[in-house]
Amino acid sequence: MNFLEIHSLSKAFDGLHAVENLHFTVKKNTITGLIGPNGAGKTTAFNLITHFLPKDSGKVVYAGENLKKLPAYKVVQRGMARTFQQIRLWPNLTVRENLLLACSREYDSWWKSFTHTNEAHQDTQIDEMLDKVNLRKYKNHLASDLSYGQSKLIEIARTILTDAELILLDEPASGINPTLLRTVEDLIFELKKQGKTILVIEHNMPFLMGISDEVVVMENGRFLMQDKPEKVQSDPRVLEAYLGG
Amino acid sequence: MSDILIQLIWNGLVTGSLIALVALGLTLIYGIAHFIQFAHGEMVAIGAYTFMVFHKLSAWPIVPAALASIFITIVIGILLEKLFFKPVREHDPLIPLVIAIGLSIGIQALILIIFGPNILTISDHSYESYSFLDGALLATPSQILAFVFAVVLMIGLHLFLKKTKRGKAIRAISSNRSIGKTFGLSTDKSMMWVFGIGSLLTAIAGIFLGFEQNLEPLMGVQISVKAFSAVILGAIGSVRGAIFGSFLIGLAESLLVGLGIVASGFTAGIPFVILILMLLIRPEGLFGKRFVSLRQ
Amino acid sequence: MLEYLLSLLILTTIWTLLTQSYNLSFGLTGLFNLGHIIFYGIGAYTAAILNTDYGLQILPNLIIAAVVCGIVAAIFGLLTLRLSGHYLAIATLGAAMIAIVVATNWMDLTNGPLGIRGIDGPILFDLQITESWQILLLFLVIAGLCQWTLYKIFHSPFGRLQRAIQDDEIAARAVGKNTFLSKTWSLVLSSAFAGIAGAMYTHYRLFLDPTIFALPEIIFLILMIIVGGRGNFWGAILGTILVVIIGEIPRFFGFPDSIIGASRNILFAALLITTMFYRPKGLFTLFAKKAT
Amino acid sequence: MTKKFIAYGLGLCTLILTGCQNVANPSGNNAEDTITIGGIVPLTGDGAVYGVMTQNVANLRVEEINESGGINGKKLEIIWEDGKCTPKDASLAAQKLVNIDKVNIIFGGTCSGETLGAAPITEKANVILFSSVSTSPEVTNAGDFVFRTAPSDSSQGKVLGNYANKSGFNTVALLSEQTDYAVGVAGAFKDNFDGEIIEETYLSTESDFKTRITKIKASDPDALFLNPQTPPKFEIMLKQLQEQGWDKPIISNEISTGNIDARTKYADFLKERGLVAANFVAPDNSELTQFVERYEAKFGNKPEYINYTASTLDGVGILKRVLENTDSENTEAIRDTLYALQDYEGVFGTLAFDQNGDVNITHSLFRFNGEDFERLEE
Repeated sequence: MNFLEIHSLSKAFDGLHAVENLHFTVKKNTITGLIGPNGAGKTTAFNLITHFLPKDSGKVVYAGENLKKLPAYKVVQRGMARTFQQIRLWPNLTVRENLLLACSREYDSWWKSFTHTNEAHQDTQIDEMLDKVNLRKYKNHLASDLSYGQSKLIEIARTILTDAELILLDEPASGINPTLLRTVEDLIFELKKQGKTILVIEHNMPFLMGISDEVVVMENGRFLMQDKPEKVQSDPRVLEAYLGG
Repeated sequence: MSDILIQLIWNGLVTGSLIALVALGLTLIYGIAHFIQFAHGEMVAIGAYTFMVFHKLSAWPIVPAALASIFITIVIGILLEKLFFKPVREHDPLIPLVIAIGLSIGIQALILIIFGPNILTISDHSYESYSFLDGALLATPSQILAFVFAVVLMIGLHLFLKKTKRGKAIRAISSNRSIGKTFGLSTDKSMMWVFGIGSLLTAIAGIFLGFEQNLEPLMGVQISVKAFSAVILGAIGSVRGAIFGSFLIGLAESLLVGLGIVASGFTAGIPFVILILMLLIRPEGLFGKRFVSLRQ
Repeated sequence: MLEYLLSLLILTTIWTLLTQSYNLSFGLTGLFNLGHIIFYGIGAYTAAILNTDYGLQILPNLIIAAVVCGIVAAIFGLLTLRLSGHYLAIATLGAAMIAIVVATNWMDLTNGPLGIRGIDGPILFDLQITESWQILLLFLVIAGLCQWTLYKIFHSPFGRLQRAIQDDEIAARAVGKNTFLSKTWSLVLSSAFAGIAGAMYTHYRLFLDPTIFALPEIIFLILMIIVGGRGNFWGAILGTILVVIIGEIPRFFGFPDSIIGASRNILFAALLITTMFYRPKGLFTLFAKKAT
Repeated sequence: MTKKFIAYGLGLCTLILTGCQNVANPSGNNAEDTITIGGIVPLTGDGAVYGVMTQNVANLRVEEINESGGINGKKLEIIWEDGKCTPKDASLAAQKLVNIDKVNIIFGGTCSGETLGAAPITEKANVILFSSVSTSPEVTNAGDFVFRTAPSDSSQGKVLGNYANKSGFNTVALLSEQTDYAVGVAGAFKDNFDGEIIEETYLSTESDFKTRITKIKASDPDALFLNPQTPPKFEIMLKQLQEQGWDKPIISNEISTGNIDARTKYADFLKERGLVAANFVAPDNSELTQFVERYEAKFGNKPEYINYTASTLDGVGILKRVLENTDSENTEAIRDTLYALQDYEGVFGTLAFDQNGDVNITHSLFRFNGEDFERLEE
């Protein structure tokens, strides 16, 4: 059964089509890559799917439910969370607070400010996650103290901690050194083991082809093909799309 | 009622011209420096008072007095930018905005101490107004000049921004400061030009306002608050928007009150009721493109 | 002299509460709302009208003022919270201007420029409190309770969410937070406390007119929060006290009456500019409790 | 945090305890041979020039009364308190005089804010509040025990309203500032003028009347009533009226009678429009001029406001007359005698109080002749 179905999705900015009747599917508990040359509309597609950007037309069906005009925060609450191309952590909050905001929800209303807030459970969750990405010692540092690579890991960790079923990663591997890359890979595989579904935008071809069960290719905002990694790598149209570009 | 329509439209055009002269400076400064220059309105008072000092106290004829006061206001405008806004140019826009608020109350206080609290007249003799269309329209020389100057300056500014090298540089830096840098366009020079032009326009507005309503330390506040809403009404950063917003407010005030649609006690609220209503319909202003919240 | 000091302390107690309420929506959530003074004025007028027309005393008036301001803020939020940055600042400044015009013209509600007189002083369970030091004590208790509540809100998960919204609202949505509702609550709460401060002012000053909405009050409020430090709980209180003291200095230097107001504004202008240049986070950063 | 909260709680309890104790202890009452009354005037702050003069006039008059036998042989004495020209300080002063000095009559507030601040306290204690300077229309219904010998500001509106009726104006346009003083005057004008009124108002922060003048011209009234709060606004009005070619008669409140340069700059404009203004002026009679000489002898300078000197003299005179034939402890009796007062001959002529405690002194009318204001005989 398809966990995510995209039907004729399109979006234009002052007449210029960033995404034009895009369609593809993501099967449950798989890792699906999304590739295409620069300007192919990958990030715009992400923004449209997660409703951070209102779509002109098209349908997004997530876990069998047509999302229609659901606000972005509700889409996340339904279980579809995403990271951003430029990292969006809260610089003036500590790493712990950045992660707590993802996994603790029951105390968000102001009247809960007067009851005793017991976030011990969330703290253990955060410690486990920080151990996985071995950034435990930065727990009480401000997010602004982290390096680029560390920030990327924390943003991925934060997205995972929202307990989402479908996780969309926007270039998780770009600009980080090989050791951290290994950590990202482990994280992704562990998510898959836990039954989650992952959709990844990535330019690092070896990395992407290595982890993806299927790959979707986009060109100039349109769907080019969707197939197994081997098929995609050997297909002349993909090469030409990248070269012709 | 209709026979006073012409006079009401004229009143609206005159008020609109004065607001536009302030709003143009505001929107240019916002375009390049990304904050609302709250102290910009005080330039009106500086222009008016310096003109009074030259024209009335030291009896210079009007034109030299005007040129001198405009020159001084431009110098003050550029100095303000150098001293107070240049150091915080890269900071979060809230910082220069709060500094501008501080400057505005500081300048008002200085004027109050130097010239005293009561109202001064800008020149001794009062000018008779000319009558046009056999009495249907009465306009004083200063009102006519104010309208003509405003139109001429608007066209001039438009040409300056479109045609001259400096104008293009300002537009480039306004759209994206890093692009400006890569092409070696000095932000400093452009800032100087923008604050200079802004001060020139407001000095002229100040002189004409002085002829309209005499001089008081807070004379800049009322008109700059209207200019703020005109700038946002049009769409922040757009010259066309600022002009349209200014005349919309000027005409709305005179027509709504003049034709009895709105009680005259509510005049001061009209610009803001229009602004808030419009923001409900088009949150990005009449001429603004619907910017995507994600692109910040 | 004692009488003057006591009245200054009473007013400072009211202003610290007003600054702290502004600290929630502007300091914590980052809503640059130049119209916060509207709720101070609405709270003041609510208490004045309830007292003179219906004979209600200070305690019920405080609560009703808070509720009325909360409701008005909720509506106000619906209109303005979609705006951000300078659009929000100018729209809210405009709302304050409209408030002045409405308060001046709506004769049968606010008695317009004649203002409302003959308001009762603080009366607790029909015990009239007239001595200044007693009023100060009562106001310290009321303001203390409000500050305690605000302290709890500042240092709660709700407070943490507000700081996140200020840093990056998109990211807050990306972790599933309803930022629009949260910002509205922040505005409603900060307006309710501003309303309480306004009601306290009414029951102390015993006279009220539309100038309570005027521009100088708006700038005074911004000065206190900037000096105190946006988002800094103790800073907001200390900042208010410092600004009040600085504001009173010209009075003792024997300046002639006409330029007391002007010299006070010059001091405020200098303070505002230097703070922004050298201490954008406020003069009391060492009091800013490290993040929880 | 909770420790702080307990500390506040304790503070509240002590507050309640001391609160009751304070009211309970009375101070000594009047000695047998003097009648003591209270007095509230601004001795500091911006109202001081009025307050000190009123105090001097009252003290001098009381001195003269005591020298010529006092009241039925008893000395009259006034305990003065500083009202600081604000409602709050005047209410504190009234609290002290009523609760501690146990006076039955308070002479004063000078600033209207003082009288309005003290009134709630004196009304609750049925104490007579007798002002000789407060002119705000709000004092009219400040209370049953509140009287004054200075005319209400709004009486300007009454006088000008009658003048407008007598001059045969059918419609009068009104350009009025939105402040308590101006709204008071405008209100009285509307109550007294029988014809139609076109009212245009503006906020004190506004200076652009062009559109309002255009609208007034279009409705073609018979006259224009200028009702500003301050002389500068009056001057801007004249400038913009001249620019829009206003050619109908102009009437105005007392602001235009001050020595302001607008009068010289627009002299002929105002002369041709036959400016008529209302003003509260003291009558020129011998009793007043002799008192002024005695005042100058004692204090070294003439009283600053001759009109308020006259109203204060009449105030003390009326109090003397009433105290001579009513028991000074019985405030209800004093109140009724004041309301019933018919034949008191004061500096301003025969005086009487209306049902609100306002005196029948009114403003007089003056026409501008190009240099100065000449009094208009009714």
